[in-house]
Amino acid sequence: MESRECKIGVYICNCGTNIAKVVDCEAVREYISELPQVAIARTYKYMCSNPGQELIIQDIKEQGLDRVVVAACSPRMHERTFRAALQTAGLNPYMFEMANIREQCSWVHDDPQAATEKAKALTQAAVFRVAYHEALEQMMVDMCPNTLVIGAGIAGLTAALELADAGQKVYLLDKQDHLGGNLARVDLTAPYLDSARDLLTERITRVKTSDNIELLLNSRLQELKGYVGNFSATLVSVDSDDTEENKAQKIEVGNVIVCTGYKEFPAERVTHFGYGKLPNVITSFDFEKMLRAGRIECKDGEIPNYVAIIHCVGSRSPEYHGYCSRVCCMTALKYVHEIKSAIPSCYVSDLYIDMHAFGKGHEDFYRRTSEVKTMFLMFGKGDHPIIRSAGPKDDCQMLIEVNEQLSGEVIEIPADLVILMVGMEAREDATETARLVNISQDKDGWFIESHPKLDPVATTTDGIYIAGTCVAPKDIPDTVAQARAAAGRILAKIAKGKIAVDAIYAEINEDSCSGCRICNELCPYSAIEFDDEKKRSHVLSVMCKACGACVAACPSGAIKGRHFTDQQMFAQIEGVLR
Amino acid sequence: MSFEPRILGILCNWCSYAGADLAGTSRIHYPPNIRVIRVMCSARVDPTFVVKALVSGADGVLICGCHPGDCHYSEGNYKTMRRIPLLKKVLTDLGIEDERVRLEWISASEGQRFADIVKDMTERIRALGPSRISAELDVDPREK
Amino acid sequence: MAIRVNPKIIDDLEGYGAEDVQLCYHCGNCSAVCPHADEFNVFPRRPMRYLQMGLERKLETSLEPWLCYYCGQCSDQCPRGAEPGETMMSLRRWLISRYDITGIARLFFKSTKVELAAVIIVALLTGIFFLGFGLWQGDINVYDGSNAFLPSSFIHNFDLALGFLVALFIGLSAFRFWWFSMGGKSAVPIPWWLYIKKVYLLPWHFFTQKRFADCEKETTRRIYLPWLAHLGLMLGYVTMLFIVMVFVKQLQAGPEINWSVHVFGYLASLGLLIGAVYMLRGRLKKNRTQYQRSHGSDWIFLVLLFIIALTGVTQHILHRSGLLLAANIVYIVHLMVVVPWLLRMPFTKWAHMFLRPLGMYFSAVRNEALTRQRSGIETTVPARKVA
Amino acid sequence: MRTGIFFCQVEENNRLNVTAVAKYAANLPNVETVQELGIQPRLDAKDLAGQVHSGNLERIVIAGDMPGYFKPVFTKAMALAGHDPLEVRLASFREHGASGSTTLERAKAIVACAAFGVPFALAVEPAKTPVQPTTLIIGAGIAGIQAALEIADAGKPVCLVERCGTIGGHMAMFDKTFPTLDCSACILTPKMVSVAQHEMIRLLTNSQVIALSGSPGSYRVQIKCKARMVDVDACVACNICSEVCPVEVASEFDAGIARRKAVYIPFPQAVPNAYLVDAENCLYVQSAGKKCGACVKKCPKECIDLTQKDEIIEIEVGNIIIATGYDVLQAENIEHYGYGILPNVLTALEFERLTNASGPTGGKIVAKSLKLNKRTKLEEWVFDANGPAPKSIAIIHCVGSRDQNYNSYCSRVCCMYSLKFAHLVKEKLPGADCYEFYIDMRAFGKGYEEFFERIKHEGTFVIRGRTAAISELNGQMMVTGEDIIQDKLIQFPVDMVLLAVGLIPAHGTEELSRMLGLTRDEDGWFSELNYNGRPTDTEKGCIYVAGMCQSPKDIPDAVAQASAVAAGVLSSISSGKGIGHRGSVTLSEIEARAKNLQAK
Repeated sequence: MESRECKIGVYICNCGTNIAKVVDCEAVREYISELPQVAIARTYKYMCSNPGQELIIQDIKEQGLDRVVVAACSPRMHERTFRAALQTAGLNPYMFEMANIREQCSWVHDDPQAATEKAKALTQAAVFRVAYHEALEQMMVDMCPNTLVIGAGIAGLTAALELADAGQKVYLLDKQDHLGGNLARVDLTAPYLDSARDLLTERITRVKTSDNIELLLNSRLQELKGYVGNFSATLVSVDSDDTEENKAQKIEVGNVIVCTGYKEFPAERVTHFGYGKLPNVITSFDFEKMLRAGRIECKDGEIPNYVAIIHCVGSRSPEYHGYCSRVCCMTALKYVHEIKSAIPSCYVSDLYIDMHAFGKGHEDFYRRTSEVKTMFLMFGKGDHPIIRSAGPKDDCQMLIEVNEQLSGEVIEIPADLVILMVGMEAREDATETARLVNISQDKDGWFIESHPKLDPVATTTDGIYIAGTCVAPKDIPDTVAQARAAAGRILAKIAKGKIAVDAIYAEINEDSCSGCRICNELCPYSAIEFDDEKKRSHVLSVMCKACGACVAACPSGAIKGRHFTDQQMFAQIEGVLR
Repeated sequence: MSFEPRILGILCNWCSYAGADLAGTSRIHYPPNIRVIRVMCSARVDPTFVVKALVSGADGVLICGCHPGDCHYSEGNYKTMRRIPLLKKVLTDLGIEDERVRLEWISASEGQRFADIVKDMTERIRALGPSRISAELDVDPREK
Repeated sequence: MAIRVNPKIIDDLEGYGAEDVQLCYHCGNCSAVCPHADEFNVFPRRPMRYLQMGLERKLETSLEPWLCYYCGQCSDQCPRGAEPGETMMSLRRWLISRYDITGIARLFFKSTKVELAAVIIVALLTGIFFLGFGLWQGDINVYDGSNAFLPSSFIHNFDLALGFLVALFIGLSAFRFWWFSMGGKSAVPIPWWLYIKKVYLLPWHFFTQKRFADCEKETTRRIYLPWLAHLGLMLGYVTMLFIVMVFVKQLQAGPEINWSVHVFGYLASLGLLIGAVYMLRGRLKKNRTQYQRSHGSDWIFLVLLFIIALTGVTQHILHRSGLLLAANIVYIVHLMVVVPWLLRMPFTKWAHMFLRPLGMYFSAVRNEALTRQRSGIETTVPARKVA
Repeated sequence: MRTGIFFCQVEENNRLNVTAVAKYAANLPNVETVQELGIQPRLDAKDLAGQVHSGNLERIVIAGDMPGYFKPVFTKAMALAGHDPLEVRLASFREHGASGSTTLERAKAIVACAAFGVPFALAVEPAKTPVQPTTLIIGAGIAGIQAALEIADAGKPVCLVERCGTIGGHMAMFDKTFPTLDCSACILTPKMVSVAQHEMIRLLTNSQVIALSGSPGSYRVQIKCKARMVDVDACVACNICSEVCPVEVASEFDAGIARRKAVYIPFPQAVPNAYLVDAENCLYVQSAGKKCGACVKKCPKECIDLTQKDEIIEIEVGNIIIATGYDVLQAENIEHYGYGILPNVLTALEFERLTNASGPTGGKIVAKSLKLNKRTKLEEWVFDANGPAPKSIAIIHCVGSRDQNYNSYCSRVCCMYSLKFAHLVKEKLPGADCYEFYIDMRAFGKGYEEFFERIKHEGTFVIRGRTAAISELNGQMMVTGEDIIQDKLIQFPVDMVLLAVGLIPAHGTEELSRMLGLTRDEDGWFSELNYNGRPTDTEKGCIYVAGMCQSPKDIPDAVAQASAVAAGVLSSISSGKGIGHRGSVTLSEIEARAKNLQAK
């Protein structure tokens, strides 16, 4: 391998005796100091200590070192420390490499000779590698502080208010002509039976009176271009088609929060419930309407004596949706109370699979429901109750047959009114939304978060956030928390003003690129764009996370992974094996 | 002197390298035959790295990434999962024993597992003898 | 064929004391802690389930309530306060009224006031009758022998007549009990000889109440007191009933003490008094799980029993002390309590004395029939059942 | 609008004088009738409709702790009377926090707002106050870490206070996380390292908040930094001190199933990555310097100082985030499961450490075996990596949860972590039988139901029915329970029992709530300002709650809450204005604002 002109300083840490007990540090120093580019090699008791760092800084300044290697502990522990030292000395922090001779050498081997040999190899690899290091600079990209919030349900309203209260401009977009989304169809909330209307009215009033929020009702996103901090969104009226350019409105935003919510499962898909055929089989949303109107009654105006509530309609089922819709159990229990309040003499039966009363106050609410003598009946997953009309002799309109699990009996339940607890499913336009903002969907159509645990509101596309029931079914508190979380992420970015682009990312050499587009599909962050005119791909460095998948895959070797270049890797391999 | 194989370990930064570090902090001993380099993701492992290693005198190459589903970059390790077997196929055709290149998943809490794998691989390669490539190319770091 | 649920039953049972059964969410803890639940009789959860769903037929045919002595472990550990023990108690009350053909039991259980009124009316009628009869045919200052105020031969015949009436209704209830649980449409065919094979269990359970003692088996502290008190009360009662029915003449003769009869009388009185006091005290202090809630019928039962024992003993002492006028007056009071007590026997809690051993006997018969039916069939439970 | 106000209660509330509120309500403008209907009134829609009709009521206000319970009957009455059924307003004392010293005034304000038809939250907005830039975060579990990083990444200073010697909380103890089964350490430790290295985060481990004064936006906080006795910056975590330390105590990090020394590091990846001295168990400290001191002599960096004293520091902060997390219920309280008596009955956390690759057995699932303790000369039940592998394992759900004898609430995560345990057992011991005893399988989150299905396919037996008892018969553990679906009583031998113990608020929660003037719910968790609308805010201005300390929740929900709280903090800092105490708004202010809003 050709040698490069450089002056490398190598520092071998004894780490007290942690390294020195097994590794002969002096021997390593001697061996390394003979390498051609090494200008200076020292050992020291504790490199990470202040005197240790001072030693490096001094050498850089006095000896004119242009690259530094420290052989010590794991880079996961102190790489940052030493990079900072280089910076203090006026050297680019990336002109540094660490050799891990503690965690992966002295602590795991007991043969001093073999450990010393290995330490030599590891340090040599770092020396070889660092010779090819380049000075890298962190880029700062301007960021537009405005935010586009798509969907004006409880999540969208909350996120918009959070941002607006912090003094930031928000565009709140919704396809409907009013604010509130699905929650506007609900009367009371479980488990405390608070008023959903009060909750919404408060937010809507504040949104409407906020100077920072621009409402875009009856509108939809037509196109989103750009990248984090610099998106350009085209909005059109819902009833216009794509050709009507004149009605389009263009806005500049730095970030986008998608909170498009859910739609209810269409109950008519489950044929054995007879929804749409039997007049008194209704969905939970039909029932909410009755509640708001103060008329819980059958189609013929009769007050029902028997009401049956069936859980998991469309949810937890192999035929429809495998997942749990999370809120229906509590909503069903809420209905029990509401029915008992309006019609105290009514007998309510509740057919469930597992009672999901998991949140704060939920179990207590479930118990209260038992206290009012609800007949809870458990059926098996995949074993649906069947509804049929009752005969003339029966004192009820319908009969529900179900294989009841807790008694082990096949039973018949009288019902005048049947409420189907329809689950949540992804909106039909979710695929379109996902495509527009460049995020992905899981097999059920929900948007995929950047990390299901530690990053539940970000997506793999920087600048695009998701919140609420478009991610997965959830209740109001969880939705509100997510919406605020998404707003918080954006506020953090706005506070900084600029977006720092990590110095380590992939670059495509346009001259070598053949335009095969293999890399385009490979990138999990959609950071690689294809230029149709030039027939070449290029990396949006802002979005690149430097995993290097594209670098390894490029058949023409046109992609360079900064700080992990082929040259650097080869040098390191050579060094470590020599 | 008995044959001491040289094994190159290429470990992803987020799980496997942390796992190897954990073996260190837990003082779990394993043979010194492995030398580790770090990549951000196992998907960065270009087949030429492996070839380069074999040519440079490695008797075996161990590639480690996060367990499937755990990838820091969502699905980088799935790419590795597809890529390495293909490479191995080519290498086998070239007469390089299958066991010399190995792909393993090691999480940040599996220090013991890392040590076990290194032990096992060292033994296997020792039994296999020196790599033909390095023998034919006659590279030996000890004699410079 | 699907069974129709009846949401109204749970309301009905509330009158019998099953006030919290709707709280059960079926964790199965109660059945698992119950020392008497076995392979064939999984309770209290299952009967509670039938009750929640209003499966009347299932409840009528079930023997489980009779296997329970209400030790209270299930209620103590119930995570939701659904009171399985109390529910079983209420089911027994309900079953008694179901077995009873007259409908009186139902009236009594549903309303303590009605029962109390009935008791008072019968007591007054009894008092008037015996006072009139005594004054008409004897001397209120004479206790025994000829010219006695209440001649023992008359009392004897009266007792026998009363006994016959009671036995008739009890027998009817017992038959209906059998018909519901074992005969009729019962799904388990039972060979006749099994009834004979197991018949020894009837006296066994009746006289020992061994299973009550078993209730305490699995608790850390073995306390047999409730069982002893219950047994004492029951044995005292039965002995007394027997003496009164057969040896009333000897009992009433005096003034010297006829040890061969009286010693049993004394022991029985002691058993009655101690048992009644123990239970009354328990119910007042609510010192055990099973005494937490007392139904009206429980109070009437214990209070009347206590008065009977007390008046019986007082009357005896007065007689032996030669205070014959007082003895006769107390005798009337005694009879005023005894007659309604006996008459209401088949329609109240009292019936459990016969029905419980009967239930245990039936259960043993049915279990054996089921075992024979099932033998050779592998169970499909994941877990291995340990005998 | 002609308004009728009806007071109805679901349960008795002795703290509030309803009559006084009713008297006040009667004097509100347009109020036609005020009625106190008492507790659980029997309401008939037709009667009420008659009242609506006769009073020609255009609006009804139902006031009470949970007025929603009565709303449908009033709505029906309005509909029957031919009036607008939407004009039934709720004045919920519980929802809007009428408790504590301001109960009466608050209740009046709530009723007034409802009578005016204005959402209470709109009328009650407290005055904004200037905000100090620093944020105090109490508790450095995943919620605290997430909030700290988010605020610090925005360039705002954070002071992160943690009671233990390391950050990471419970999540650091876990092996895998459900339902994705990704390794907990892999995703958490990078965040922990970021915290340690972040220039905007001041990390105070081994520390506790002891006093608070000041007002929203400018709180003065006293923090007691317990003597660590090891110089954090100098320590290189070489373990030499620990090797010579003669004291052995149960390791908190290993949930007590392994032992640690008195000078120790909680776990290898601890942050800060430095040792600390447990003063309560250190011989030197306890003997006032007369005994031991071996570690001081041995430390090659001379960074141990056993004479170091606790220190109290005072800082000024603008916002406070509480993320104190949870503890697990003491399983020995539940007698019939034999925990503490039978050696192989383990709590969930213990199993979590047992199965963890960095745990005492290196992740091997073994049953405890009898070993001679050389020091005490007594035989002890310990985990030994070469111990016997259990052949059958029972996992019992809802231990101490959903049970009025212990915690009546659901702990929310147990079902899922129990399923995860079943998976780990099946993965590590393919031949072992695994039984899940559950009541309701609460697999409600994204991917959870699918995970449940997967566990069933892996061959784990799921049994609906709670185990009632664990007993020992001739040295063999037996579980007894009812299999409800199969209608069987079951009793069978097992080698190991895992108790999915419920969660309780972290110890010290009560103290902290008193110090900060926050209310807690009846189960002891911190109360949020509004269940639906403000799940992470509190009554106190600029004080927030995040994660488990508010109620049990899983990692994604805790993280979302932490980020939400960060949003509130950042919003207040960037606008320079924080929200004041809600309790500081007076009744007349609320009335005036409600009137004003109504006019609009």
